[in-house]
Amino acid sequence: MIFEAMLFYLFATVTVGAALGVVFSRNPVHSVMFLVLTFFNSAILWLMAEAEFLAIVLVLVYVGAVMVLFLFVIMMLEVNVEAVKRGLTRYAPLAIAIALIMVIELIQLIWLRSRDVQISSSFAPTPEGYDNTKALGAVLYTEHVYAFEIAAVILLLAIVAAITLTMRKRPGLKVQDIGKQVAVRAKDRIRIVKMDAEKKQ
Amino acid sequence: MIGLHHYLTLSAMLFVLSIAGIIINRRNLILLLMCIELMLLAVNFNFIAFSRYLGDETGQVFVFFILTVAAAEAAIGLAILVVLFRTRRSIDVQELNRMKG
Amino acid sequence: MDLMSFISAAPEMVLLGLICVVLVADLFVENDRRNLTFWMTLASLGITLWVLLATAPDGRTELFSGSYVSDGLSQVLKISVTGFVAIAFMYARDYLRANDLHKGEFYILGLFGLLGMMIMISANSLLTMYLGLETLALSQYALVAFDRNNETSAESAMKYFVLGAIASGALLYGISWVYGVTGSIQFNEIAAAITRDPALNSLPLWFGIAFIIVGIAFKFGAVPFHMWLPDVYHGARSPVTLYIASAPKIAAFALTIRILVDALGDLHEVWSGMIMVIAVLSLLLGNIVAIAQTNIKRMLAYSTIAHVGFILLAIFCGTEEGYAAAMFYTLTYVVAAAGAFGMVIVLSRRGFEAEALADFKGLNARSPWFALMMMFLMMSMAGIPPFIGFFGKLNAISAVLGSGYTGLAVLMMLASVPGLYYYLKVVWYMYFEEPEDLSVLQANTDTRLVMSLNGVAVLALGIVPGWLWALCLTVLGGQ
Amino acid sequence: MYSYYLTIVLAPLFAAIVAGLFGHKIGRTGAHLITIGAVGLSCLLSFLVLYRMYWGGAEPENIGVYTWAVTDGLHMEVGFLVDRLTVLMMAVVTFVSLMVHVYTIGYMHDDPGYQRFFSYISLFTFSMLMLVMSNNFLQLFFGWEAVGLVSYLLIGFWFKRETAIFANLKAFLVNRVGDFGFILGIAAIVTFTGSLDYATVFGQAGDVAAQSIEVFPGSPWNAMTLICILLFIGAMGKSAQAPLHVWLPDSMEGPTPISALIHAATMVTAGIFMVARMSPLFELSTMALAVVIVIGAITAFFMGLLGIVQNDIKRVVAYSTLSQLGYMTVALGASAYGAAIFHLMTHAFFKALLFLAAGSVIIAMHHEQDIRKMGGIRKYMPITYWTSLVGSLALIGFPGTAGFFSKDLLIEAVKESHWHGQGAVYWIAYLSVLLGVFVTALYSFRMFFLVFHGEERMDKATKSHLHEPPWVVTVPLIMLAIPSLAIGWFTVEPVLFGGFFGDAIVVDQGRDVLANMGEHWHGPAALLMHAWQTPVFWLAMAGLATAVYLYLLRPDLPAKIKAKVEGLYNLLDRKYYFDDLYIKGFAAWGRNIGRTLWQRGDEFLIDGVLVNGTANSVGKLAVVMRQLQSGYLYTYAFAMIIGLTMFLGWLIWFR
Amino acid sequence: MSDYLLSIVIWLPIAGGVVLLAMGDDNDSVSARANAMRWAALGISVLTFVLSIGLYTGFDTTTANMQFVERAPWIDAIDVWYYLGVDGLSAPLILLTTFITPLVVIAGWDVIKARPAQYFAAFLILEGLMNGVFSALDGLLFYVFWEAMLVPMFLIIGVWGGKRRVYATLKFFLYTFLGSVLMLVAFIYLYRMTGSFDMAGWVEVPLSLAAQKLIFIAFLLAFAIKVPMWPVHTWLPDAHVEAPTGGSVILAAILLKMGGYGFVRFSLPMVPDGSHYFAGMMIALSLIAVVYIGFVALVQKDMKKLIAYSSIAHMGFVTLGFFIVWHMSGESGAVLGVSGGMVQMVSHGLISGAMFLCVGVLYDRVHSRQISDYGGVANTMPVFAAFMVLFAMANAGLPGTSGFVGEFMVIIASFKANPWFAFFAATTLVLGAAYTLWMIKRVVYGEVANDNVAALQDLNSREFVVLGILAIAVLLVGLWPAPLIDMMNVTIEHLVEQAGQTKF
Repeated sequence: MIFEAMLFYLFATVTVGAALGVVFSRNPVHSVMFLVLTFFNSAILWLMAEAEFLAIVLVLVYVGAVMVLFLFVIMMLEVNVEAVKRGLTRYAPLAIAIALIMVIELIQLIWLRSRDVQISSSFAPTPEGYDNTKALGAVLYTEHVYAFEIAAVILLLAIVAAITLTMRKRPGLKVQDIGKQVAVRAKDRIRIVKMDAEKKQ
Repeated sequence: MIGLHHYLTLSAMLFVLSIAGIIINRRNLILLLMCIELMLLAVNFNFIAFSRYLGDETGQVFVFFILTVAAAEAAIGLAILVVLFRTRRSIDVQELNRMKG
Repeated sequence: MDLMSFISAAPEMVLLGLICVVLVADLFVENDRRNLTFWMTLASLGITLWVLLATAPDGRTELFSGSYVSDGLSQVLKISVTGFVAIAFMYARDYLRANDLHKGEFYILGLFGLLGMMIMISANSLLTMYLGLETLALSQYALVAFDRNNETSAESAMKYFVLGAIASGALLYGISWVYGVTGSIQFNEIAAAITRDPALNSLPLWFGIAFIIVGIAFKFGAVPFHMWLPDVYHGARSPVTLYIASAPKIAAFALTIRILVDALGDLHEVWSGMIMVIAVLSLLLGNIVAIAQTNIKRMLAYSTIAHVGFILLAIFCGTEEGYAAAMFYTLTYVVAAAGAFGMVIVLSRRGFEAEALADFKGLNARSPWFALMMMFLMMSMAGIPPFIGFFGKLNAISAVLGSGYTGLAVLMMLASVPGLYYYLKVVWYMYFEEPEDLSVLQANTDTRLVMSLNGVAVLALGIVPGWLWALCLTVLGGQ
Repeated sequence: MYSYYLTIVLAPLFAAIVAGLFGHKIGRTGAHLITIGAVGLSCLLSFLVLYRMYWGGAEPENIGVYTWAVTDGLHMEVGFLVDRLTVLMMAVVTFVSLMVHVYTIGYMHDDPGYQRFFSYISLFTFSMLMLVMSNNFLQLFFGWEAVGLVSYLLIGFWFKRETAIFANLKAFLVNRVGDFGFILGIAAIVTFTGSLDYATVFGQAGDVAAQSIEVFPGSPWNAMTLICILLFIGAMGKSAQAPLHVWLPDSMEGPTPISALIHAATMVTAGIFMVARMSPLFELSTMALAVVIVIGAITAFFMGLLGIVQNDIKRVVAYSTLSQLGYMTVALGASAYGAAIFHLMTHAFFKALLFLAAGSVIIAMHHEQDIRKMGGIRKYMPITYWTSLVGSLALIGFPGTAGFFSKDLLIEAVKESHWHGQGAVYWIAYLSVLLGVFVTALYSFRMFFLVFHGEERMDKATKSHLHEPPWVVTVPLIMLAIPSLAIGWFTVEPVLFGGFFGDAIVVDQGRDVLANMGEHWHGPAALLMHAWQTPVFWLAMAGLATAVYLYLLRPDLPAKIKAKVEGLYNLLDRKYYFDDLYIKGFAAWGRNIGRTLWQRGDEFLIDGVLVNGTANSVGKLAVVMRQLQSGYLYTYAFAMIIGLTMFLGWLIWFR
Repeated sequence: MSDYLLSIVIWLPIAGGVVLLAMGDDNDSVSARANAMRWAALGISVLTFVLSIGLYTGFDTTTANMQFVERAPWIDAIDVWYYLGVDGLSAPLILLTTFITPLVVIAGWDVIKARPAQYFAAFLILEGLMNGVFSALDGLLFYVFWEAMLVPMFLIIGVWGGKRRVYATLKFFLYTFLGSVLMLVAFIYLYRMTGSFDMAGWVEVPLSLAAQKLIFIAFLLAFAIKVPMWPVHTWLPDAHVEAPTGGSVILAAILLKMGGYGFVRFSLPMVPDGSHYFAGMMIALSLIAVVYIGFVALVQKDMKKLIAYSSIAHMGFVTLGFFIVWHMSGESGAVLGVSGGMVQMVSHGLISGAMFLCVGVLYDRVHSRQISDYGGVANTMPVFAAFMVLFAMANAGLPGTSGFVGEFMVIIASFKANPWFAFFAATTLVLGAAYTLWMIKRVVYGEVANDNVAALQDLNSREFVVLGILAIAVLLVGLWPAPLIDMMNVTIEHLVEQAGQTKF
């Protein structure tokens, strides 16, 4: 158990450190990399909490897709890394103070004020033969089918929105009209012109 | 023993950190988007911790949907970012003050 | 479990189907024939409306393992949001065409937003509520940035997006706590859990509530979570502003009622304090800062904030009457707001946004009818009887007084005095100033009709407000 | 008789309306015919009523005309009380008015406002009749104010003259000061008796006198004293008693006929009439009577003094009027109401005569009024001369004239009124009236000599046109000269001692000086015989002699005397500085207060600081608060976080 | 017909106004169309007046009950009724309204060049709403009319007003709105106490003294601003000065009366103990209005401002008359005071209306309201001068004119309460005469002051008719107020009885 705790503290420390890196690194690319690190560590921590499915999804979806998207955008926008220097707002100290207050508040909540709600401080062991993925799958398509459908709608919406916002037709661009190409008929391609080879004298 | 409290604390730290990141960063918009991802991560921690604590899958289902939505959100956020960059050639937070008052 | 058992959810299903139809059909519509999309969209809304009416529930029906609920409240609110979205589209068409923005995506995103609202309205669990909220929010983000060549649109979209994401992050964080404490995400189960175990009523749950309230307040635009609102109203193109300013407020109301009342009704004394503070702040800040505005859209944005204060104060009462008053206020306010932004749209021309208050100068000399309608709308917002806005105020104050908060009632009334000033400013520009440009407003017959209906509605509703109030009381009777 | 009374009152009103509204249709002749006809009718009927009342032995009548309003048990009615006092006043008023109407034809002959003038004086006759015939306080006040209105209109008749419109405003306002007291008096009466009706009020007078009222905390006043003093303040305004006398000399800016009618014969005596009418009340308050007598005495003597230094022919007469009104007031204060009314009557005739004569001179002099520019007019205007002489003699109380009887007996009455005690009040009153006789004679004949005798100081052009005015002017003079000379002979006995007034005047037994004097009364002839034995006679003669010496024999002396006593002269010339006090003092002070309240109070404090100040602060606050909306995303996020933190903090630490 | 008389006098003008609005203006103010509008407006207003006479002829003066009652449900959900009725307090004021409006229409006949149809429509709608205020017996209905009325007035001042019209009209609207918002709170409070908006129920409901005090203050602010009482009067001079003549007339003649009406309809019967508690303060404020404002009026340079200030002073008598009720030692006097206040309201409606019309006559010709721009008007406008002097005298409270009746009754009644009240009230005799007649002296009398005055034309027949009718009314009420007072008597007695009862 102590080993488990040590592991937890290790990965938790790295997670927070990486998160700090996200916030404070000068280069956006570095930030993305720190974020990836955060996600990896989180995935490990989730594994430790026996949420295997989500841990995998996090790595696959987030690191595999979303973070790449971020990187892609950073590259695409060709933001001058040198020019975009880190700067702090002028009331950063105040902000940090507020953040500290919030930390204090949350610690108050978690460590001091919610003890009576907790029955035990560690997670109950999962029942025998428990399969996290299977269990999730069982409820996902039954109990939460409605939500699942809505999620599909959201993804569709995201597609529509992203296309609406970013797709543009540049005027004067010479592109093929696929529809026309497909719809073309053989007889339109070649027109056979009958003509006399030689004008009769 | 590692348990609910530890996860909640980690979540809280991430949450606060992400918020602080949004407030104190005055240069790069992309960073804001990343902070938002971080914030959602914090929330997910909470859900998973509670889910485990309660022995109830609903929390994890919730996380599943949050991940989905976050992906969609990131897509739209980045799309807006691109639009903004196209019109303004900059993603500097400090220049984002055409409208005020 | 046959298909008919899902009949209550038919409106959402039908709407989604129709969205897909419009989406696909729009691909094949030529740019200069976008009207087709418009009419298809309206037809879709019409069909949705018909389905809504046809599937009117007798009582409360829960579906999808309790994550969906259909009751009188959802019925009325869904009909209203559908109607307001239709109105928003009708106002928008001319403007979009005149500004080369007439694309099918506008309608499609709008319809997605409507779907989101309907999901929110019918949500019975925190999960569906969240997903509905995001559906609405994402389509709104996209709509605000819709004019891709417009700097202010992009800027406001960015602000909206970032702040919206923070708000939904906070909301989620709050949800996680509520879930953690009560062990459920379904509203009635949460309520039951709280009733079952009074020990749950402690700080962790309160924290959850606080975070949730941040999300709600953001949706409404209540101080200090309002900062996005003026910039977004200002930056978005006017039809988008109209869209954002109207129906989503109703959805926000549903969000509030569903979460705070359905789920957390027993904890009224916990959340009412926070609601009151943000409501009072909204009331004061909105009314005061609006005075200093010269841009009509910003001014209306701040006035929205002030109205939100009223709505939240009615909710704050925690009585059935208060909720009904809030609903009444929301509905009637949205009527006036739609009209006011509609007027901004009507006043604009190609390449010219009628955003400045000064653009209203001499409207009476140019188009007396429109000026009269605008005056009706402004008076309604200011709460001058016999316009409907007055009855909204009346019911809200009555509810507040009924709960014994005399001081608050007085404050509400006093805060509406500076409010009156900036509404009068519009009237003053329209009637007392000479126009700089004598041209008569150009508007299509349908825009003209919608505008007139809208303007007359605030008067007509004010003359017969009883049925609406009775309706609000009925549908909120079981809450 | 009811129809008679109505006719008497309404005929002039009708004429006034016709002449006023349709003046341009009926023309000048139409206007004077209809008004003279109406006033003539009133006059005729008044004498008829007088005849019936006195010789026919008709009883006093108290008739309601219509109910003005009833509320809260308070009946406010319009009605007539016609008793001997009333009927005497009616006769005097209508008679003098008729004379003035006739006289006006000549006097106003060339004036463009001819019809308007007739309309006004008819309206005045109506108002005055309403006043004297009233049977209640409401109507009394109506008449009171109505005569004030007409007086205002007539003083300002020549509204282009700055002095005239100044004078009429002043007259109205000073009168209003009096009315201020008067209406409070009426209010007090209603408060204590619950009625406005004379009969009811008089009936309860005894009860009222038994009550007291704390006007100032801790010092109870007798209710009747308060009522009477308040009412008397009204009388002071209307009858121009010091210190509310200032309007009367200025009122001479009006055309002369109205000076005769309103500012000598009738309106100014309304106060005297009113006090006499209220004798049942005044009799119950010795304190009030003391006030009355002192005010009257001061007016009688000091206003007379002013007459000596005046140079405007009408002003001299005006000051003499003031002085004579003072005499009447003294008589009232001495409970010799009959004497006061008697003097009122004789004074009406001779003072009207004097004014009309002065007017006659003024016409002849082409509206020159400065007596220093006259002199020796006697031979050009014999009728005017002789009638003036009659008037002047009557004024100084030369034995045998009407004034002799009234004044002599008045002074006698004052002398007898020992009930004020032998203290200051008595002596002030008695000495004032006594010395006043000398003064009266002096200024009367000073004017008379300066106008009619001595060297001719007018310019040639004037002199060449100097002649007697037409008969419409002279006939009234003669008509008035006759009663001035003779009326005392046959009225003194019935009016003063014959119980003429019957119940109209109530005098407390212990104070009834006239009754006491009546015990020694042996008829007018006897009085005349003994005239030379009284100090009054000798004082008058002394005054006359002084006038003769100074203005006929040694015309150079007055200037020297003037130089010697310059201080005194200035005091008199500036009319004891009353005008300065009122105009530079009260009026300017009022305007300053007004300006201060307006600019400092209304505009600065209420409007500037409170109203607009609040509005501006809200506006400024709005400008400041909109700065919060900085436009920066991180500010917005920060605001949200602060809000959230506050919520959490509140939940943790304050819940 | 008589069953619906009140509805008719409310809705006929409103409907007429709406029709006029719908017909709209053309740009030519002398066109046949514009003339048709004028005649239509006149026709409607005269018809309304003629119909409203039925309120007088059919009025039962022997009862304090509501008459011409109409009652129909309006908003069931909150128990609001369309409930109309008049008693002796409101009937005279409705008659005043319907009487003044045609005169205002005539007065604006060819003076209003810009958008005549809108102008007349505004007045007609205003008339209907004002009648509504006076006849509403349901609190909410009352409030609806009360507030709605502000809108046309706001437009009248703002559109057709003078140079600083925007400032003036905003001040007017905001000020009066500020006052009435608290009244609404009080209404709702009473509604929650009784469960209905029926005003008769509000009179009956028991209330604690503390509640009564608060309600009184809420009412006070609304009504005091409307009256207006010192120190919340400063909107009035501005509004009057900037308003077009018709606006000033309506404002002075009727709008101000609503404040007084509110006191007798709401404050006195509904919160008698609260009113009693504050009566001393109210009397003090009334007397300050009389004296303070009298002095302020004295130094005004602008005729309209002067008359506006004089209005404030005169309205001081109204509130004085109402609030001396509680200072009566004996059994009588209270009715007298309240009647006096009511009569003063009617009379002030006639007189101040007439005064503003007089100023309007001059303004139409010279386009100045400054006293110093005039002088010797009587030379060129003798008929006008006669009217103006008459109305000035009425304003100064000369007996025989309506201005006297109310003042007289109030002074008498206040003497009963306390001689000092009467003392300060009676200063109006001097001050009122001073400021009014001093203005007359400077404007009407004297030599012709300048070319403008020399060029003046005397009244035309339209103006003559208006002023003539008012003059007759002023004299009629002054010489025989009995019909008016009889109409109110029983109601006021009843009111005083209600005010005398405690409601704990």
